[in-house]
Amino acid sequence: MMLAAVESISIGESFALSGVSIGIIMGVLACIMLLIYLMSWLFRRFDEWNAKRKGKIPPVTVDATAAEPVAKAPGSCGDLVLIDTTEREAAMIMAIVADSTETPLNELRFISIKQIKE
Amino acid sequence: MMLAAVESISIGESFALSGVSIGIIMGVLACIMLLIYLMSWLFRRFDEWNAKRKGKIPPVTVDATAAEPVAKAPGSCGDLVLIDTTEREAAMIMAIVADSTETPLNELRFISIKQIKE
Amino acid sequence: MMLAAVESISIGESFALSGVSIGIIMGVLACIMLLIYLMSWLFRRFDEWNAKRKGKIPPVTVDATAAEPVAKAPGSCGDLVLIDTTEREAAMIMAIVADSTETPLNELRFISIKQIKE
Amino acid sequence: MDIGQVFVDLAKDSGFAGMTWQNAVMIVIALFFLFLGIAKKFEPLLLVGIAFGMLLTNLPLGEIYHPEMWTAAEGVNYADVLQRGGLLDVLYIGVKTGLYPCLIFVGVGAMTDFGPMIANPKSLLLGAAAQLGVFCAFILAIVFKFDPGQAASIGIIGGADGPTAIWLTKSLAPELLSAIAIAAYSYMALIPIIQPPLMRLLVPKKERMVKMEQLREVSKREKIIFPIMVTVFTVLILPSVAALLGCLMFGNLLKETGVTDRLSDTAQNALMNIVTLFLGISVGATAQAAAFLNLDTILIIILGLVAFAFSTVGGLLFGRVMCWVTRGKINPLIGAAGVSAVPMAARVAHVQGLKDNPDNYLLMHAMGPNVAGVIGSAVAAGILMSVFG
Amino acid sequence: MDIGQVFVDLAKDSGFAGMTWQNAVMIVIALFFLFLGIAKKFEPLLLVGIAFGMLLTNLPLGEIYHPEMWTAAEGVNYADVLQRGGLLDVLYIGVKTGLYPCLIFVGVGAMTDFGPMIANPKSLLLGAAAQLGVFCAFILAIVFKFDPGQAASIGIIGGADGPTAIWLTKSLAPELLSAIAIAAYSYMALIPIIQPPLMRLLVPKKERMVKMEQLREVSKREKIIFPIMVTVFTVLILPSVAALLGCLMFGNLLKETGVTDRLSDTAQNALMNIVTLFLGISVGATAQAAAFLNLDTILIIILGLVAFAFSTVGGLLFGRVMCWVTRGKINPLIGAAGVSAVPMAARVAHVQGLKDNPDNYLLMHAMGPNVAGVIGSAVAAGILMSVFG
Amino acid sequence: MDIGQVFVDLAKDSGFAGMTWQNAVMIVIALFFLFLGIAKKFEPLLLVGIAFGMLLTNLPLGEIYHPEMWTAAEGVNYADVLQRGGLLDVLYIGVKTGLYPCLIFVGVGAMTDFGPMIANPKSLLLGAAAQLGVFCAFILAIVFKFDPGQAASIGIIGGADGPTAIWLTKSLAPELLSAIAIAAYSYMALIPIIQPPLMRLLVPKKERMVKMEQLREVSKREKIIFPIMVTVFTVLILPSVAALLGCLMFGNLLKETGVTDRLSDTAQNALMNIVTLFLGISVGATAQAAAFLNLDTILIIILGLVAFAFSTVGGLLFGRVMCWVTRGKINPLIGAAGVSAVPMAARVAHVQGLKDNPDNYLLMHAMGPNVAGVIGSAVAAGILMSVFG
Ligand code: NA
Ligand code: NA
Ligand code: NA
Repeated sequence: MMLAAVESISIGESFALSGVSIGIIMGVLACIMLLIYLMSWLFRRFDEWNAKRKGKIPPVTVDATAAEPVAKAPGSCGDLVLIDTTEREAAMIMAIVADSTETPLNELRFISIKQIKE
Repeated sequence: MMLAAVESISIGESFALSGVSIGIIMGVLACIMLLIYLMSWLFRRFDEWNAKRKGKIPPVTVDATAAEPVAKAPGSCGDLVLIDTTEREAAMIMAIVADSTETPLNELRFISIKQIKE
Repeated sequence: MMLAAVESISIGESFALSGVSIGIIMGVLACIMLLIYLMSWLFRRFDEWNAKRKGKIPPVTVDATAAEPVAKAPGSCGDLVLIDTTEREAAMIMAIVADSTETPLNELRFISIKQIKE
Repeated sequence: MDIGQVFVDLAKDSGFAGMTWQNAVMIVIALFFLFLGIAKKFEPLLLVGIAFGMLLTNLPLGEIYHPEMWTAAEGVNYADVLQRGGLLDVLYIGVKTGLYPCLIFVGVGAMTDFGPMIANPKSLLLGAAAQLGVFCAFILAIVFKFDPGQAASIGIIGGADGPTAIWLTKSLAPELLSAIAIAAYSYMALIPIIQPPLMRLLVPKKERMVKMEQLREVSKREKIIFPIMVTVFTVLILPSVAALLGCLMFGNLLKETGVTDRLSDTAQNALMNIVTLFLGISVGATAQAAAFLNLDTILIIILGLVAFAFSTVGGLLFGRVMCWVTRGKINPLIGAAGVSAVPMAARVAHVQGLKDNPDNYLLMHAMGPNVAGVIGSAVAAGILMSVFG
Repeated sequence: MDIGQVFVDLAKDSGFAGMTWQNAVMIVIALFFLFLGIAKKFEPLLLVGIAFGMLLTNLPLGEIYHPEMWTAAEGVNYADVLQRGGLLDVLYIGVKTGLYPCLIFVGVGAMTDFGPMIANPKSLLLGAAAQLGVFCAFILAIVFKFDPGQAASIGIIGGADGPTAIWLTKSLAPELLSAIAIAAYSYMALIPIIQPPLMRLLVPKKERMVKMEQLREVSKREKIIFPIMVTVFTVLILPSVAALLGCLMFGNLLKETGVTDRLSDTAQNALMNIVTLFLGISVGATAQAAAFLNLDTILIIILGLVAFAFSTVGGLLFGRVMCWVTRGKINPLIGAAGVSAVPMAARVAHVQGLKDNPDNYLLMHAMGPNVAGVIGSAVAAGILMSVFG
Repeated sequence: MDIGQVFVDLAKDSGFAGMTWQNAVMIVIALFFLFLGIAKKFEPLLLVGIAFGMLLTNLPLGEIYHPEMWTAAEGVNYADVLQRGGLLDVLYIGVKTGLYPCLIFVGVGAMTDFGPMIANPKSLLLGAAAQLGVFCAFILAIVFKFDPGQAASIGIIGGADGPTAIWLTKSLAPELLSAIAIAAYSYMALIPIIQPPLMRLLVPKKERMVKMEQLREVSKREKIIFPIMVTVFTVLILPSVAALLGCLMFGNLLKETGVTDRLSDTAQNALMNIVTLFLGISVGATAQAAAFLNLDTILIIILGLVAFAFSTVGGLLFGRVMCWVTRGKINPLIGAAGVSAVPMAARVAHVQGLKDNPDNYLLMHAMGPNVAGVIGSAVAAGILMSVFG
């Protein structure tokens, strides 16, 4: 608590403090921006270097990336892959799942619907 | 704490207190009863007045009422509306949902099962 | 806290204490072992006595046992009983349920899938 | 360090050394309640927890609950509870501060449909009449020389409402908490045995056969306004019910708004289960031999039965009055459901009605007094709290 | 015992006796917020709880919340809170210790996808610019003679982030907590009304029609490293944000690892709902007439609107600057999403964009500034906390 | 107010100013554990939380955890913790009072099937023998001049049971809590690397190929009575295990009754996840440089490995004894599962058995000693607690 004892500050001071604060916020977020650019750049270089070293297509590098689903932003509607299933069955399945989870259909994301072969 | 200091009360007093208390309980709940009657009456009048003013069937008035499902008392078994679905499919769907939610079938309530058109 | 005041113990004492402790642990767990044997034996005798008394196959004795499912160790794969359902439908149902509960199929246990008769 | 001494100390510190016959008896009693909860399905969600807490607390020297921390005349020293308390002392904080019963009431509210009561507001009178047993047991407890706070707590068993009983007792007679909680939950499970004979005794067959007319539909707006209205009105009249009734109605409001389903769902499930777990085991912890093994407990068991019986009687007789006043439009059996014990008591009334008249479906009609009984008991508890609390 | 006296006492203790016109007004206000929450769907998960807490706390003599326990100059006496506190005092412990807002931020983190922001890091600048309103409102509040801590708390309404606002206010200006929380949540609900006119006023149609290029895909490893990196860097610069930003990023990490789904799921659901329930009702409890019914509250409502408006303005104008710098690669509308209020503000930007250019899908582009705004507000709160806290 | 001064103050208060090389090293260590948890999947549910807590606590001046509050000679001042404590201090209350490990054990109990152990009670002896490492490490720790409480806490790492280790350590050696918790969880994740070489070294191939006969079915009533029986008997002998073992068995009882599924489900899911979240991050918070960056930690890491190895050895050798006594009816490999680390160790024994004899399915047989090991470790912790606690 820097200003604990300060009972009040003048309007001028409040302007100054606001300016400083906005500057700090802009600065901090700009630094995060740069860090992200740096991170992405490093990963790209690392992948390229990796690809060159192995002389083939860049493989996934970190273990955790293995099961990486295609990164989708929230709200985007995942593509539905139908594997050996008619659209009618898929629709029915979606209706069922929506019903059973009490979720409106448009809030559900299906990655794929696949018929299990006997 | 009205009677904090009271170490004990006589039997007569306990009778009196009980009588008073039952009276209060009966009074409070009777008042709630009257409030409910009043509320229902007001709503009925409001709907009638509304209907008259608009010269048509009373529409739903409060926003919240929009999606109002038919009010059902607990335990009542919702009617199942089948839309473009055979009973056999519906039964199967119910079995699936019951299974997937680990709920005995008789504890599930289905409002409607509808086939999504392709 | 027996040894609260003890700032340190000698290595010899630590050996002795360890020996005593392992002995106690072995003793306690051995006693639990015996208790389990005793419990199982008692139940067996009780069932036999019960069967003899009634002159028929030992019925379930405790109320709680009534709904006793076959005791399965964890990880064992429950047998799937199909009642009036084709395997194809069952497979589809399992796929749906797995999808709707976001559980890999091999982590699901189905007890039975039954077609509800119209 | 003398290893021989460690052995001696471990032996001295073992529970066998600290064992008294009272502990042994309490353990047997705990096992009996486990049996009731598990094999006989007596309100198992709470009784299993209570019985297990009872078991743990009566195994000597476990030090997981310290009754002396909670009964000091100068109040509870919470810093001490957190520093030296055992596991069940820490969990008991939620009982002593009233948190658990109130949170359970949020969940109960979220599970309760007041629709049948709003459709037939006269139900409320039956819910009030079925508090008779509370005061019969209270008077009898005074006769048996219980002090007033204890008598009130014993009486509230007749409310047939576990959280309400715990909420009142933890303030007025904490030393009786386990006995009263056990009596309340056990008798709630025994409703199907206690009520039918009284029904047949007090209500003539002709009245038991009365068919009631279909309830009207209740609109969503009525259901939303109801909990708000009841809270405002009742707390204004009787401020001491604010916590309990406020929570019940808050839960109900979350259920009915239609826009807070997430919260209503959690209140009914995750939150309620967590609190039930904590409540059961910590209430059971209070059942140490010194507090439980005495004549009082037996009296409480007896008076609890009296309370349940007279609440049923109150509901039935007032049902008959209403039957007479309405010229046979109300089946007195639904009055018995006014004891609350939702939805068991309503089902008992329904089943009895069905026996007397095979096409008489009283369930929905009995749900009205049933949920009214919850409000009635909360009001009764509020009065007793404000008089003796 | 004198029964007549009991009657008199009950009457004296009834809420009607303790009723003042201020209570009555507060009850009406609480009902109004219930209406906003339920019928108008203004952030109902919190507003319904806040309004119900407000209702309970203003029904006289309920004694479920004691403001004097929380405002003593020598600090809070928690032993006393536990001993004599009402239900809402006990629940309020989680507000006062900062537990609830932080736990909610764990859940928010677990629900947030920083992907669109990582794909377009320039979003962060928009998220920073949209803190303008925080400081405009702060300066205005100083002009209106609020003391600095109060002014800072009023300003943070412009962060459009409920938990952040509560976290800052419970420390700097607890006496204004309910007014600020209500303003923050209400205006968040009003974003679709507040923002579009400003968008049309400040951004020429040509710029509103700008189509942005498809975002690149963000790899899982970037999403995993992001929360760790941001935590380390930001807390090093500004230690006071550790709790709030740490929790947000912890939740996000749990979501992204792919091996802690259980925890992420609970953080988003059971835990978040429980905390939301407790937070709402206990924040509402602070809204007693003495603290709420005064000119300050009206000023807060006005200044809150100013804060929201100027945050939007800041985001839009900086968006125009970026549009100009990037030669039309950035649609300024997404700047308005920098106020946070996830995902409402992003949707508002999307809808406005769609109106101006029917095949312009800004949603994903607006999500970047939108989630950046959460970080921006947390940083703003951290600065204000370290200056005035 | 001097704005220049504010700048200077913010800079002085920034974490960079407070940074020491120790903090930097700790941050790197935290990142390393995050890597282990996320990329290497080392018990991520706890290790990710611990590592993140470690990160937050070592970013200077964040003030979210105050070690000095927890180590005062005169005990913890909880009023002070609530008033001045940071977020992780507040969450740490649940560690210090033993609440979290006990609640996790309720969940563990609800997830554990003691069936295989009841079917083959000899498993219990293997579960006892596999505590050997606890005492080997204890003796070694005494040799390395740790004080007795610390040595006991280091030893318990060999129990391969996180909650048990945390429960003992928070009482006997809180200053080592983070190192011990990390060692325990990390080595649990390393079981598939630690155990197989010892198996091949100590058990001749012939014995590794032994096929065991099918386990009998265990009835529901046995499964219900088992947790009650074990609680009564064990707590009577060793009262200090009441909390830990009581909770384990309570959870198991909830699972087995068949009438408390709601509670069992919540104990395994919502409750367990919430507590795991809180436990991880608050245990991690104790890992501040002063407490962690010293020779002791390295010794703990080494002794922990010794403990795991010797527990495995104890189980395997006793397995060979039993193999010999039963004339080849018991495969010694299942002895290694006696270390607990459920169900990882059982799976490791199964896989090794399968390698030596492709149609040898040891999984169910290994589950017996595996779950017995949990009881064994709890008993070991109880003894150490009653001797040094
Ligand atoms: Na009742
Ligand atoms: Na913001
Ligand atoms: Na073990």
